[in-house]
Amino acid sequence: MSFARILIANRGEIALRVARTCREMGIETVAVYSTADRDARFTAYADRAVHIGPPPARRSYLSVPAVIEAALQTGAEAIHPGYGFLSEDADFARICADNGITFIGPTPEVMECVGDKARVRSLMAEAGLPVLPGSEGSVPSAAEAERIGAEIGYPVIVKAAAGGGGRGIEVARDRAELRDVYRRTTAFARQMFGNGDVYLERFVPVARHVEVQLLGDSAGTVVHLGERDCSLQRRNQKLVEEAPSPGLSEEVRGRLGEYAVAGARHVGYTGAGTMEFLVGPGGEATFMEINARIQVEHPVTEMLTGVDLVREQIRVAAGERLPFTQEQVRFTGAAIECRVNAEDPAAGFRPAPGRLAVFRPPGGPGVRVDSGFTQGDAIPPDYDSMIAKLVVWAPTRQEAVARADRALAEFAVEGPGVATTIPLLRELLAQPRFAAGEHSTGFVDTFMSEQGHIRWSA
Amino acid sequence: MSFARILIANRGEIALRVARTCREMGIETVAVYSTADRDARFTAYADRAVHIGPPPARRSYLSVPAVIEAALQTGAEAIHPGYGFLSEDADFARICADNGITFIGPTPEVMECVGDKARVRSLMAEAGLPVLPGSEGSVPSAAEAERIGAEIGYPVIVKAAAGGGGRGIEVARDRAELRDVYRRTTAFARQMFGNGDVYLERFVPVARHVEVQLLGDSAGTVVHLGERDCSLQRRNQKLVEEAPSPGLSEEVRGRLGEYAVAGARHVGYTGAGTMEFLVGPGGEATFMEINARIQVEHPVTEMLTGVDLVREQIRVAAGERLPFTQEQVRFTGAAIECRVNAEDPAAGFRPAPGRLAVFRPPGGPGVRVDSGFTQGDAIPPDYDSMIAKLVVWAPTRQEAVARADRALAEFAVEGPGVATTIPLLRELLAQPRFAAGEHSTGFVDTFMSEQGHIRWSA
Amino acid sequence: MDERTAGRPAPKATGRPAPDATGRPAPDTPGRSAPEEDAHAAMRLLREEVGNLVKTVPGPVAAISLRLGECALEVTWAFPQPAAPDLRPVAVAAADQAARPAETGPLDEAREHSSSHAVTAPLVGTFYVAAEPGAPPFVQPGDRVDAGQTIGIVEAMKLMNPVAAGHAGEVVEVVAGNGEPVEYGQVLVRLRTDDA
Amino acid sequence: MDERTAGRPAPKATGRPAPDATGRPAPDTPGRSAPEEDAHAAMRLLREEVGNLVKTVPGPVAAISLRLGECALEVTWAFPQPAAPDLRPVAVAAADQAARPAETGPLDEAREHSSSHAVTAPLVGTFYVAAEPGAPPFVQPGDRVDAGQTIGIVEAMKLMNPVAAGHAGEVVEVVAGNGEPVEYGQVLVRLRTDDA
Repeated sequence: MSFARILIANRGEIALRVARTCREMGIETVAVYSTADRDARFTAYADRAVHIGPPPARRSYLSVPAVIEAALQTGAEAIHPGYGFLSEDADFARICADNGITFIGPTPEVMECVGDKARVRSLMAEAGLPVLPGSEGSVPSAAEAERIGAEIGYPVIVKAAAGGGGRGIEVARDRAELRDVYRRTTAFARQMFGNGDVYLERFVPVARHVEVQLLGDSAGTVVHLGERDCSLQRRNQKLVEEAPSPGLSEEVRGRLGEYAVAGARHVGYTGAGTMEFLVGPGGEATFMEINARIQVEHPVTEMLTGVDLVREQIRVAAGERLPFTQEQVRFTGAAIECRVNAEDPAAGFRPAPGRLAVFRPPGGPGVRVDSGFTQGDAIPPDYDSMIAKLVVWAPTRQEAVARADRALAEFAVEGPGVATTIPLLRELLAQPRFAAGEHSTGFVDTFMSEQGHIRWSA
Repeated sequence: MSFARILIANRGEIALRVARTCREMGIETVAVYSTADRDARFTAYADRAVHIGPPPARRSYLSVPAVIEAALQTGAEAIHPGYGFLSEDADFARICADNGITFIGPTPEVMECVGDKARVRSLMAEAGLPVLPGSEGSVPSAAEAERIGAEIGYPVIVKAAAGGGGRGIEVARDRAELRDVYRRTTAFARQMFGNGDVYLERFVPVARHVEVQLLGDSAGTVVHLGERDCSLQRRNQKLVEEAPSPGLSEEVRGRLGEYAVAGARHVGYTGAGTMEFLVGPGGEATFMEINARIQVEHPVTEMLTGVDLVREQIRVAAGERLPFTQEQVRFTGAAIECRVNAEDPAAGFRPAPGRLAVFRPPGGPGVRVDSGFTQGDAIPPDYDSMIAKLVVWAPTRQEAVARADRALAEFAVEGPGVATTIPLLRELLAQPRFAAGEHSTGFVDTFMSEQGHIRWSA
Repeated sequence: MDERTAGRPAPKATGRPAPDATGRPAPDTPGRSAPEEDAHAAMRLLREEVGNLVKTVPGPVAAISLRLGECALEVTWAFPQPAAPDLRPVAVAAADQAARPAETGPLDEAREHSSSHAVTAPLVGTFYVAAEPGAPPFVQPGDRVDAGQTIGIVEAMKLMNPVAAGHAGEVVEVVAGNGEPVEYGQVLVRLRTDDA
Repeated sequence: MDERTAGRPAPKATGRPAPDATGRPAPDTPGRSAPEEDAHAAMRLLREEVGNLVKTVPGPVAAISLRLGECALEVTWAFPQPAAPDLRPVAVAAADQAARPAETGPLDEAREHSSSHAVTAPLVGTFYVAAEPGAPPFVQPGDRVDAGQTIGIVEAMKLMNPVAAGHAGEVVEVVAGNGEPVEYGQVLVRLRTDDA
């Protein structure tokens, strides 16, 4: 059994990327779009497009009734949520089921338990994964937080249980700071996620952010497709992701894969997902969180393994078995993704949208570009500022870095008011610390403060 | 030893493609351009650009003094000739050497002997490669041709010794036809190649065009990088190339590789080259010719093996050894190249150049585009009509075909007077015969005559 | 090629940042905006300027964007001939577009009936002309309606959402059929407004 | 980005380093909103400038964006504007480029000296002002030359190629230096033609 028609409940590059695989599978696509995306590429690309609301996401891409109605009107059998928006909303997944629509993702139950970052921590500990010393579940009060802080030792990191993607996270170096941090994060979480729960962990100052790609089918088979290193980030926002993770011993690499599969099996994970780890200088790995969605950086794994992750998401959601075993997964060469954002690093990364008078993505050997834009488009100010993902592959990491720089140099983005992160990305790739693969998650922020922002005018 | 600066004696997509690899290797590039290419992408892309002549190729890209002077002026240590133009001109290679410039290709001696299609036939027979019954070397007279025709049996094919790339070739079904064909081909060859020599072979009506990619270094190591199937051609002009060749037994595939390596060793081949074979329905293979240059379709092999052929050409020319053995060459999945030409299939494939008001190449997973053009460019009428090479990779041939069709559908090329082969390519990929991989070199011509051209208006 | 390429001005206009735009639609901060009079004059000047440009500049224009101090204006034509420009002050466009039915509806609709008022669907769902099967329709052509009067219902996920007329006037046409699926912004009923 | 866009018309027009290319307000603009009169004048100036640019910029223009203090203006054409008549309309005319010396020289050269005749290099090589070292130069500023008279030599691969003046006239300037490498079409000598 497969699907004849899929509705894509997302926008921009990921909506286009999902539609591309659907076309290759012979599946009809339905796009939903807000007024701001009336002329967007993904809207034009789909076989059908439904206008579901005004620019604000809460009235369009986050509106459950609008999306469900669009699916029912168009006779879509399944909904692909992409990333962000409704992709990790267990209630939405339930409502899909209630309306006889297949949600392309894990079961609502699994989404719920991995969505609670505090709870999943304990679950993974059960499954034998190493977790950092911290609170059991969420922390009800500042006083309780201080008690735990004293117990596990400072610095501690306070995280929103409903957070993720680096939002709702703050570090407290001592008891005094913890009080304020607790107040801020709970308030932020209540406002952002409608849930003020936070939990505590010991903070690891120097570590790499390494995540493992997972695929599970309804027959209980779970395989991992290797790791991605996302240590090049600014204020917890990923700028560059790569695979394999540089400077990871085969032994640690193997262990991460085993952890990921064990953890996923423990919660009965199906579909595509990611398990995040922190890896210290000595290779000591601790579990961070599970992301129950396709990731922005999934193409890195696709270029390394040749597996089309969206295709597998769809096949698994249709009840099919995974077409390969763990042993059959091949990892070849090195892949690097650079996120090109319409932001002005010279102005504190303020979003700098505008009309793309010139938009000429790079080409040639080993280059893949995923973008929701084309020359002449206007970047709507209503949504995130990522305008393209540039992904390169090469036989070795060194060649991949050279190729990424070559491709970034080729990438022509011009227009009144438009500034991009391309110059910054090139500068970062050129840093000896990155070339040596010795950078940790703090690298970019340190680098930026040393350099000063002024140099980054596009 | 490697090169600090390379001059690229070519234009369009291949000039850009070579420059891309040079950049990744940290090698400066010098472009040479005719007045028609003043605003071309490859001209802007190079570190330096020298205006070498007016639009007609004989006064610019084919002008040996102009190219050599440009190299001397700019201090280029080596010249990459790309394909066509001076790429197979042994005299040019000699003049490069006389001026202390490294010609990136085989030695002049090897170029000379493989350039004589009649002579190389005998050489390969010596090396133990199967050749079709035919003339020993070239045929001096029509009478001699008729004698040989009677001997090897009709139909026979008459080929220009200095020809190649499907030009200067004609079939004679009987003695009467042979007389005219002999006259026409000799006249054509004299005019086109300045050399009227022709040779005879028995004509194989139903066969596949399969070529093997070769790499040789100056230490005598020769490896093959597998085959490309170029059977989808119109009047001997390739439209689609793919690897691996469908419906080729592992046994035949292995034998072709061995033949190619043996033949290359026999003539002391260095650099990148291609050995062409005809493969009959029963898998019987016969040697056709050797192309002593990088091929238009080389990206097919690059996507299948991950090897950057231009990089290896440059390394070998710099005297380095091949970095891998035959055993280390990996073949993964399936790759297909579609040549997008600015031609109007509805008007007998008349070149239909013009301004590219819209030029939006496809993107996303498994798609590579090599093009010398960008939106807003004008296609000069002075050169060939290929505007882009679309190359896709997928785990299986079936998925690769679906991906190629998806990407072709995405490929937006519009402009006053502009017509492309995209609609025809999509139709050809959709043919059951092609899907089954049962097509031979005659397939497209038969298909076109059955369909009539009228349907092909872009 | 497959990609549909129907050009419509609305989204283009929203994409245009004010000179000091943060990227998000600029809220009306009294501190920043110039006095009413100047702004009005400036906007008129820009509007006239569009006319002048189209006349003086050679060739078919696709888009024009003007800025004068605080006032920014952009026109993008749906088709590459200088048609009657549909002017739109930019900074505020994105913010209150949803509140302006005639704008969120398909452009040609909005153009054709510049004098009329189109009541559009506030969400995706199924349109009903009456409160329940068999009941008389809320409105019929020729009926007079007051501002805020219900002209129909859009059902979304079992929820009945009454749709109200934005202005008082006379019902010219009930565009959407009973039980018909409608998209956001789709025209349901067209009125001739009293002040027209 | 690294690609030199100098030769490429469209980006040239849009990418022109007008202060608004960065999207930030122009520096040192007194008061935020200018009086109507000034604004009106500024706008008219910008509008005229668009016309001038389209005529003078080489190749077809896709978009032009201008800013003058508070006033900013951007025009995007539906189709690239054909270049002004005196400049090469790309592909088709490319064939007879070589025949038009002023054309084959760098465009700015060509424009500056529209009335003069530029003798350009017929091929890539090394330029010599005299037949041999120490010999008197073929021509010097102020000399009169007849059409067909040798004005210099371009050596390419040991071959001496005499370069002849296309018109009779007076030598204004010997642009290329003795022993200097020259490209095809590079201006060697500039003449004031008799018929000028």
